Amino acid sequence: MRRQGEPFSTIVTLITAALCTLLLAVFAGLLGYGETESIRDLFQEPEFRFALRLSLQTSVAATLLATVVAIPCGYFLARNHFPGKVVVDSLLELPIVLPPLVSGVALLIFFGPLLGPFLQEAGIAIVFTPLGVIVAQWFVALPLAIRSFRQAFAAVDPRMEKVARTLGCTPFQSFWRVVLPIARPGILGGMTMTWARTLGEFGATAMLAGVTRMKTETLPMAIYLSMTNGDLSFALAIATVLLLVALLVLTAFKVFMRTEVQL
Amino acid sequence: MRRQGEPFSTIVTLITAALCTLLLAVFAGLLGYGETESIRDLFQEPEFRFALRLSLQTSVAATLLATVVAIPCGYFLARNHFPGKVVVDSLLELPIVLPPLVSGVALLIFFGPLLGPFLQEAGIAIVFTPLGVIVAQWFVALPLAIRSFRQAFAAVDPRMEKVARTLGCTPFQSFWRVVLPIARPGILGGMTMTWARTLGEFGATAMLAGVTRMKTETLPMAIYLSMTNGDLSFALAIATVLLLVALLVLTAFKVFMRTEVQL
Amino acid sequence: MKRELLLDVQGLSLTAGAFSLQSLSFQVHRDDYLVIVGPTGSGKTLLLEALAGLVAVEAGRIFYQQQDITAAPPETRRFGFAYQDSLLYPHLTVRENILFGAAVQGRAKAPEIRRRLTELAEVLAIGPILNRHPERLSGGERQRVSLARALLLQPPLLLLDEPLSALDPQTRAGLQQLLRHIHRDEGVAVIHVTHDFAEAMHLGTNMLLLNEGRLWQSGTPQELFARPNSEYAARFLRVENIIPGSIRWQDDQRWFGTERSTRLFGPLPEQGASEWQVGAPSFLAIRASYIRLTREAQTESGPESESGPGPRSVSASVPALAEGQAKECGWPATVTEITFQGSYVEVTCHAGDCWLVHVPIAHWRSLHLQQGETVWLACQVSDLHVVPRAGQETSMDDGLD
Amino acid sequence: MKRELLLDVQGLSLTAGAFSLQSLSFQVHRDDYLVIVGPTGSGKTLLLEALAGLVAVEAGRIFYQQQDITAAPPETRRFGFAYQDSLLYPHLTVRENILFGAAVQGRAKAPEIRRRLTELAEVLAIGPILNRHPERLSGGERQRVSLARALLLQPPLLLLDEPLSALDPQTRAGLQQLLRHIHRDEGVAVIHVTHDFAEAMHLGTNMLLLNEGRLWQSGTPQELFARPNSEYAARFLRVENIIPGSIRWQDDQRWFGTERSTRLFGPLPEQGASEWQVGAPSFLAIRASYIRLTREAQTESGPESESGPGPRSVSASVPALAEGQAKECGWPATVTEITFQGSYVEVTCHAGDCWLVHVPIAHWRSLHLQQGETVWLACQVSDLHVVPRAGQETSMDDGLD
Repeated sequence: MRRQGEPFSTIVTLITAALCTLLLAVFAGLLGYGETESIRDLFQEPEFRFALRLSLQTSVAATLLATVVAIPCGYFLARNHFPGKVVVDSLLELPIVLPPLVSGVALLIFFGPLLGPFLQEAGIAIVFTPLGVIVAQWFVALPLAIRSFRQAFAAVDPRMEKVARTLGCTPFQSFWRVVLPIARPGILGGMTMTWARTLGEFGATAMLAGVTRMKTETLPMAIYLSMTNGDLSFALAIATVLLLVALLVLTAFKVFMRTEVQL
Repeated sequence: MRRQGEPFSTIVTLITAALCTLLLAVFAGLLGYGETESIRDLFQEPEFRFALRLSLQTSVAATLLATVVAIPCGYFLARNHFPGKVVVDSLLELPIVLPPLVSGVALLIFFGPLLGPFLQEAGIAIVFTPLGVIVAQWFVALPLAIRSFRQAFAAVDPRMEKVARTLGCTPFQSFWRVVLPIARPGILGGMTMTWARTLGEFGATAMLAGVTRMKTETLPMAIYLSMTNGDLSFALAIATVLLLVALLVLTAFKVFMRTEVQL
Repeated sequence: MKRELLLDVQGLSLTAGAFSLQSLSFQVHRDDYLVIVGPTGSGKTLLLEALAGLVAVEAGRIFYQQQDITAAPPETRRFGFAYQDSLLYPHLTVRENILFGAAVQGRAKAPEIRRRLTELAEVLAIGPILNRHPERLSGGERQRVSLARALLLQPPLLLLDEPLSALDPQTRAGLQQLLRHIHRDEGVAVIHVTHDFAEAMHLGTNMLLLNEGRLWQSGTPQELFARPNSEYAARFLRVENIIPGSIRWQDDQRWFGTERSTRLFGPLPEQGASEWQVGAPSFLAIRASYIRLTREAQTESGPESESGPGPRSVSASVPALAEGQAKECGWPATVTEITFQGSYVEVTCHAGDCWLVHVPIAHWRSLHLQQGETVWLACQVSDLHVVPRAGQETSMDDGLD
Repeated sequence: MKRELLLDVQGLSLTAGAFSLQSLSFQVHRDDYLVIVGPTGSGKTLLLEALAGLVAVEAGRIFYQQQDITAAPPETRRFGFAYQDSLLYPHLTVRENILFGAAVQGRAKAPEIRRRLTELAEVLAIGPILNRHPERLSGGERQRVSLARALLLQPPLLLLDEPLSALDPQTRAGLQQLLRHIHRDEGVAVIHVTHDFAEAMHLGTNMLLLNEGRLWQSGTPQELFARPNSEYAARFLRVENIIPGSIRWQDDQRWFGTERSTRLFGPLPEQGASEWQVGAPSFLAIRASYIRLTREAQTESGPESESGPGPRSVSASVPALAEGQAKECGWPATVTEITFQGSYVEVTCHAGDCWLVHVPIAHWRSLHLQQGETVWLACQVSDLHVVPRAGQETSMDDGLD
């Protein structure tokens, strides 16, 4: 209950309004400062086209791979309770808390000195390759996907499945015909957020795949490279594009969830 | 309900177990590959000591500043419903979806060309300074703090406050004596996760404060700098330290929340 | 002795989300135990919150002891309030919860507050749990602590929002006794929202029936249950027999003729006569427990209907009802269904219309009744209660000239 | 005609989380409507899930039509199941929800399934809503759709877990009729968990009382309500009068002597005699509706007690109970509290012990009773029911030689 002019409510409202204004100003500044022409030119630029294509390819691949793994894992975690589950939880959440650079270093050690020789024999190159971009993005985004899918599955009453069983479903049928369709908005929302994370990923990718122009150059890499080279307008243009993509992602997410953001 | 040997459940369990093994191997690889002596030596290294001190100072400052702003904002969002709230929500969540590099570029424009002249007059330097590190970390971590505090406040039944009002509390008293104490575990958990985010922040900091050795060199910066200079063992040692900190953070968070991770 | 007027609500209106109150007016005296009933969404909780000052009023006035408190914030009104969930503060012990209101004023350690706490702990039997934390209490204990918290600073008015509905029946019965006791011995006026009619009956001295934010009927609980003022009230208060028909004029008296039989019931008592228009489509509303079921008809009187085995009204010659003037009206019916319900037997009878009768167990045993048998139903003519039919149904054929 | 044995449960035991079942054995015949009651946490839902195959059994066997189905997965048992929440699939229309079981088999479009859907839609009155989505249905509609979904493939056994408890009373009454109808006309055996005793009474042909995973008592609902087999059952089934005392031997017959008076009640009927040991501390358990309240004592008989106004048993000379052999036992008491309860009046009387009596409204009106007046209570000696006192209380002083 709030009355007009009540000091506490007024202060709380004012702080929120001030913060919103600040955020609006920061983002509007980015949009306003970049020249519109440079964005139009951008799509002619071969480096941008390479980065855009690489970013889209790797982020979509990483998101799909993460989804494939996260659906069974999320379902398992949503439905099973066992002693020591908190350890499994922590392990799967560690990459969320860990700085991406550290994840990247760990991946570099794992796929380099540790697994490298075996992979080389099999003819697979991960370190400093576009494949490494996918692996790094997948590794960093996977825990987010698992967490959001898990929430989506947990929100499906287990008795929905039990009823399906009494109606003649095998466990897989009840998952496929009941749980997955009901959890669909949450899955789509989670995939959207996962994709946004892979698209913006920098730290782990930089460590595992390296920051190599026109080779492992995703859009965030392109921003970083052009900023360090002093090409501010190119960086600004890409940043503007990514800001617009983020707005789109957020809108898509809200549409999927049709509720407040849960992730 | 799961029966022994039921194929669907078995597959789901196996996938989860395989993923856990992979994560364990990756992190164990990092821990095992770094030499223990190098970590002991690390604390003698002046560059590490600088980066550690700067990281701790900036991340604590950014976390406290984020908490101060996020408590009223989170409370406001948890208790108020108004037309167009979804727009405010989206604005406050945008920095979560946005690649940190883009946030950094936006901040650079905002505090450089846009506000720079005024700040210079006031004697405040943000761009390429340690103060910029705090601002970048604060900006990136704030939406996480708001979201977790908001959840914590929303979990406090509004009628708890109503009862407090009938017992003689002003709105501020009911917030201070009822809402804040009840939401305390959520607030502490949220602060922990916010701190972890500020500690690991790289992209926005790199853009706004620059990657300058011994000036704006936080721990993630130190990893990046030493990796690009080919000093793998120094990077590994820092990464190991940050991995241990992440484990600590996750444990602290679980203790605070005493439940499953909600953030 | 004049009863002290505590709360005077005049034309209260407000909207909050899906709920609204529309021009509510009523009074609460110091010795009242006002029970509020109504369907989900009728605005019962909203009304309590408006009285406590927890939601802003859009129109109308609330006077408390002649003072206009319409715009006063809740912390200055200080009415006791308890919700269905006890809403104890989980970070405080039971004692700290109860002392919360005093602590806000910095008076938690004042001697009179300590005395009051001891007194309440005794009345509410919560002495042994004062140092516990709320999560370790049972539902009944929690609700008693919630009451103690609301009562500590001796509010003149206690607002209760379904305080017992989350409890099991045994605990509920105990707390009902306690509420009665608090109302009488603490001299505190109570406004109690409930959906449990037995509870309303048991506790209330007055009752309001709300529907869609409007005051539908008020009176004593007994009045409302026996004589609802509308089809809606009759159905909501679960009057078992709501028989469509209309009022007819015969032998200088009003009678009720049902749609599905040629029988006339009456003569109708005079008290409701002004509202009961002859010819208007209406319902006869009689509770199943007001109808007596016997094997044989008793002495008849009253006018014969136009056709068939007509209306009968019976002078009270039944031994059990031999108290002077109680006039009865009886009619034959066929038993179609018998359901044993624990403390009574529900008998469904057919006589053109369908009648539900509750037969007490003791009486039932002497009847040895089977489905299909013919029995005699009777009720006191003073129990014949007629309610108008709702507007949208007046287009129905009502069989009048 | 021999009744067909459908389900034979032998020594069923299992633990799941905080709930457990311990060595449960019972049978269900094809014409049974088995009602299961018990406090929260007694394992009622777990039992239903175990019968459906949704949780694994640890010990014991379940036979369905002589076949051991203990280890069979639920999709091969195909018992109908409905929970308290209707749990309709939100991504399917009402029609698709009902056809779900057939769709799994790829038979959703088979002519016999279509016929069955039409039939169910008519019986359950859901024809007009078949194309709607579940979120747009009312609670009663949802529950009817949930029943239709469970019934589509004509299961021989329907398992219902408090299917009506989330509904308002009017809707609940309608669905009770429907369940009765389905049980009779579809020829489907039903196991129905409920916490509503009126519902149990209304629907059940058999009843199980569970407590802490054990079978406490079984029989018809009427048997359980009138003759609970233990103090626990009597309290759980809310027998209003549970009077402590013990059984005494006098004049070659058993009598019940209460602790707080010198009165003897009896002679006790012979049927329970084997369990009722003379001298053992026990309780007299009589429902409030089995006691008749009158102003005057009726004819007395039976032995005088050792002291004071002793026990009396009255030959049934009361007109309303004139059916031959019913023997009565009566005693005087003082009225201490009167509560109007809608269809009856609850009168609290004191006679050493405290007695609750439910007086039917019609009878009440002829009494004109006031607090403090002396009345005469009586009950049939066949209603005098004694339950043993729980073990931990045998240390109490029971006043025996």
